[in-house]
Amino acid sequence: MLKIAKERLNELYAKINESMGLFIPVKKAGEVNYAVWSEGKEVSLETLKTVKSPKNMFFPQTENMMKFKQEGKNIEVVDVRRDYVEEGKLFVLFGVKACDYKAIEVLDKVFLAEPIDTYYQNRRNATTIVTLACSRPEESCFCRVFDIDATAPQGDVTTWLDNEYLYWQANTEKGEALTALVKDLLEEGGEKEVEAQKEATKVIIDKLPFSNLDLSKFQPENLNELFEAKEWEEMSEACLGCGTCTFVCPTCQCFDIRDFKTHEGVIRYRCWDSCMYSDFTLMAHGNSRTTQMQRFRQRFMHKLVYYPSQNDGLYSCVGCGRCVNKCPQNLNIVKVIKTLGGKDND
Amino acid sequence: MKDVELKMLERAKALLQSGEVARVIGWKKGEFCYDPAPASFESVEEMENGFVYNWFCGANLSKYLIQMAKKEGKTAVFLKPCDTYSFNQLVKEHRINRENVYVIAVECLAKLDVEKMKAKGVSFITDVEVVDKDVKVTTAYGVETLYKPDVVLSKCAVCTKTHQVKDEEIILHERPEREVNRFEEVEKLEAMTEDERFAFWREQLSKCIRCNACRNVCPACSCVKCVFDNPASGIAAKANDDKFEEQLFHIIRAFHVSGRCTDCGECSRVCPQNIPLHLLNRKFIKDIDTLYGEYQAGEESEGKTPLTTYTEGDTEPNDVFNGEAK
Amino acid sequence: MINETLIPKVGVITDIRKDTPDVKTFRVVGTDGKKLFQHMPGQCAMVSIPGVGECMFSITSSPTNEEFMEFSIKKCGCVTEVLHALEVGAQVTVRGPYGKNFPVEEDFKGKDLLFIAGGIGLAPLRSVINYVRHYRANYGKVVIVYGARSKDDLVDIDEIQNEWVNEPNTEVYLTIDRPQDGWDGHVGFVPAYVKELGLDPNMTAVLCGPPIMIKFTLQGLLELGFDKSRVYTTLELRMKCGVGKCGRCNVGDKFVCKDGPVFRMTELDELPDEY
Amino acid sequence: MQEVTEKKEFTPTIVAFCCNWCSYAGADLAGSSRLTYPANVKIIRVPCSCRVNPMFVLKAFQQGADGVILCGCHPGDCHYVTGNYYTRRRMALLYSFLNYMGIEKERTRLEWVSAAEGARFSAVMNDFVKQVAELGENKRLTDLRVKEGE
Repeated sequence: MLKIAKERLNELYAKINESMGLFIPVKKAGEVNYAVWSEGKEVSLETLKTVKSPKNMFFPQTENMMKFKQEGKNIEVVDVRRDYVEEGKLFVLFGVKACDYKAIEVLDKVFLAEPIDTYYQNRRNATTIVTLACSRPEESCFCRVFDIDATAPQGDVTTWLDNEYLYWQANTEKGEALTALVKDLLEEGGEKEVEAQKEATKVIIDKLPFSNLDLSKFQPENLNELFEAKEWEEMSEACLGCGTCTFVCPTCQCFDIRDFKTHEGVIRYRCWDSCMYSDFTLMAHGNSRTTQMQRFRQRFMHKLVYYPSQNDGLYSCVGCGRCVNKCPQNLNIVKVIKTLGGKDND
Repeated sequence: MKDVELKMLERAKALLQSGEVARVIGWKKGEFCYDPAPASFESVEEMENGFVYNWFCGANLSKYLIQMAKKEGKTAVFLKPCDTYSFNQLVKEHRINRENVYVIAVECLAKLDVEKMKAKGVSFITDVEVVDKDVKVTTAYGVETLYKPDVVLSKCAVCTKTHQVKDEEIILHERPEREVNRFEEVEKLEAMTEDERFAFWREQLSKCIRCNACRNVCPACSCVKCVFDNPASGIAAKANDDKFEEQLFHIIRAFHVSGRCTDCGECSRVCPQNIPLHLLNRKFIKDIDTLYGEYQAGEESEGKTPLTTYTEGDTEPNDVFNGEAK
Repeated sequence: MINETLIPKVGVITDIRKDTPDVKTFRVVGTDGKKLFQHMPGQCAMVSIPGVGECMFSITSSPTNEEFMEFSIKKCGCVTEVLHALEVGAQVTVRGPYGKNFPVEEDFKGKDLLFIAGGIGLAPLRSVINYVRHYRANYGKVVIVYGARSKDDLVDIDEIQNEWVNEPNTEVYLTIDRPQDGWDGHVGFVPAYVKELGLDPNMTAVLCGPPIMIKFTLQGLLELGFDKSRVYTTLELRMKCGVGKCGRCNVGDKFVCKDGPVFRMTELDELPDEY
Repeated sequence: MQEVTEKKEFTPTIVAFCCNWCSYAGADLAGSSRLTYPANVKIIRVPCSCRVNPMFVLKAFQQGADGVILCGCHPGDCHYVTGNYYTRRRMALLYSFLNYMGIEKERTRLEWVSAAEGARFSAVMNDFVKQVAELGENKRLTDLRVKEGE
């Protein structure tokens, strides 16, 4: 175990930034989101939940995929992908919480499945992930339901933060390499403090109101029964059909592909899309989901039933609680789990 | 607040039982004390099991009436003072048939913003109690007292609204009269230089994730198909690919609701990035007040809005900058 | 860097055939004059006009055609409208092939086959029918039932009347919805016609057409004693990526682009009713 | 010194929305009277100044305009009787609002130009072009993607 005094963290960031791009929770206009670090930015590692999740780093909200140059009838396709590893341009994603780290695993199963999404892969391969253990979980957190240990997240490097130090432990080769880069700033020690923090946090996690949600009902064999449940109507009644839950969600991965005409040609880009939007499934000759209830149902069925049945039971929810905090009308996945999940939820 | 809730519950149950209304739109208990959700209740049992009215019922229920009031039978709705303006405006725009709705005006002594409370450092909230100007928050980490004006929804901070429409009212506590200037923040921005204003909005709007929550919650945004969802408009987009689109979306949206926006403040309440969107709409309101005479959308349920009428002596756009709008 | 499936190839339109008032068949080859890629019957490809949009279409031509690919496209939306305005020589972009094909080399082999199509639903079936014709000895009897609104709406009528009907051990039945001058064939809806024909329920059936036609035809087939496990159809939903990542065509635990568009009726029974 | 030269070389792109009945005719008259106005003014003819949706103004900026001017019949002279009165309210609010967002107020203007005012049309355009040229390129309300590759 290594450690660095809290007041020297800026030196650590600067050192990493010398040779790598650093993405870290930064406060801007009152809100904390992951952003590129530079001297003078207000880093906020203490923030439990960034508004947007770090998925933005691998799967940006908008991303140019290719360009088309058109001359007369001829079309030329220009590949704008970048292989960052080959270019020697590497990144560090710093301060990822256990839930968000698990979410990256969920995204990997989509984007790194054949055929591999190279846009995602290029960023993913070039990035070293430094996770940060939680010490002050709040009432909307329920990562334990998904067997995530918020006190000891995985990642290339795991860190813990208390009032005096940031404790540092490399887990992988990438992590060792990063440790070697900043080793002059790190000193030995911290095992006892980290253990104490883990114990204290676990006590809080035990007390969290959602820590014991029962997911037993969400099994592939119950797919049609859950789909037909009459409760969807009532649960989705207040849904505005906005995309807040999907855009703050660390595992939502639906996207749209669109073209933009420039003075020179066409840019084809992809951007996040939301199954909550009315035009998500709209085709020229009809729409397979015409009501907000159907769209609401799709989102939660996908997270709790469809995705797990495609991925060996892995849920596409990590219990980060962002939707619990951010839904304008206070609808969220917890209410769905409680209503449909299983008998132990009462 | 509990006494008000009980009275509301009693009235709603009576209305349902007598068959006067087929459903009641109100708020339903959430998982915590601070997350009630809008809901409709069709029976006394449903009301007893879930109805709630507390310090966190900030959601404006009037927009739900567009759908609900089309259903069979009369719909009763609880409207806070600010919500009644939206209701009137929707009636004016023929989105709601007034005759199908039974309006119960309920008191509101400002609603709390749990995000503002959390920003003050409280987390793991288990209970909230309000005594006068003290908000006593019980958390798993201890008890803290917050100053109420610091943690009310931004729309409530400058509210002087009164019920504009009601079939009956439930008001047990009178709200103290107060003098506030709701344009204070707008004036602050106006007093800045162009560069400062640009920097301010650039920073705020760069947070926008284009979730459309502001649009979808807005009672004035009642178009069946929004221009931003219409591929034929040439500006349909799902995300802000360029900073221009951040500006475009908010400028167009603010313009589309100008003269119709009642300043209900829902846009700012729902924004996941806490962009002060109400400051966009308030600029229009302030300009309209200054240039064309004071106008409050939603005070009446008929008549014209400032942008659908004119006078021959209106200010010239080029002169607006010569201080006439400020 | 490895290839990215989302980046398309450029295709040149070498021929445009007007099949019906609103259906055109486009012949596409690569800029080098060769076929863009190999595929199997039932598979689809993403065709796009940069600046307008990208759409999934089934590949109408048979894989046995080594020279080009064909797409029969009905004019019904933004992209198809612009496609229909294109002329020979125009370039488009194409990526694929996507999706699961008809099990022509597995379940279909040695079987008697029944193809039932309505309107533009013939597009995906043409590919498999021509594939079966090419390897005729591998399959048993072939019965084709094809219906459209009017005789003008029958896609590929020339190929059907001049080639298909002359195949050995092949029966072709055509029908249109309403009587029309110059039509002396059968008149009536496909589902009713199928029942009238009293088809042999031991055949393996492939259905393609508008959802309402599929629903009633299936009913008819079941009444005749067909087994759902030997009835196939294709689904169509909004798609963007074509490889099961963008989430758009998700129904239940399936993605239509990746796990479909070809489905066995018994598979569809397990899916929630949302397609 | 070098900065000054660079500034002088900048020719702004101006989009002028002109009402069919007055201002467009005014532009015509300016042309036939051999009164010049800069070639970088792109005129878009609209049936009435009232046709100009605020979105058109924003779209013009998006596509690379450095200034947008709207010209219509004098108040009271609208071919459709009242169209320009509505325009006046709309644009007063829009221009004020754009400025509130930090967009330079010199980039937007509204002028009433009748069919007989060819000279005035030319003068207005020359003045507006000069005003925008002094301001420089529009960087605040433009879409960087559009200009890519230029």
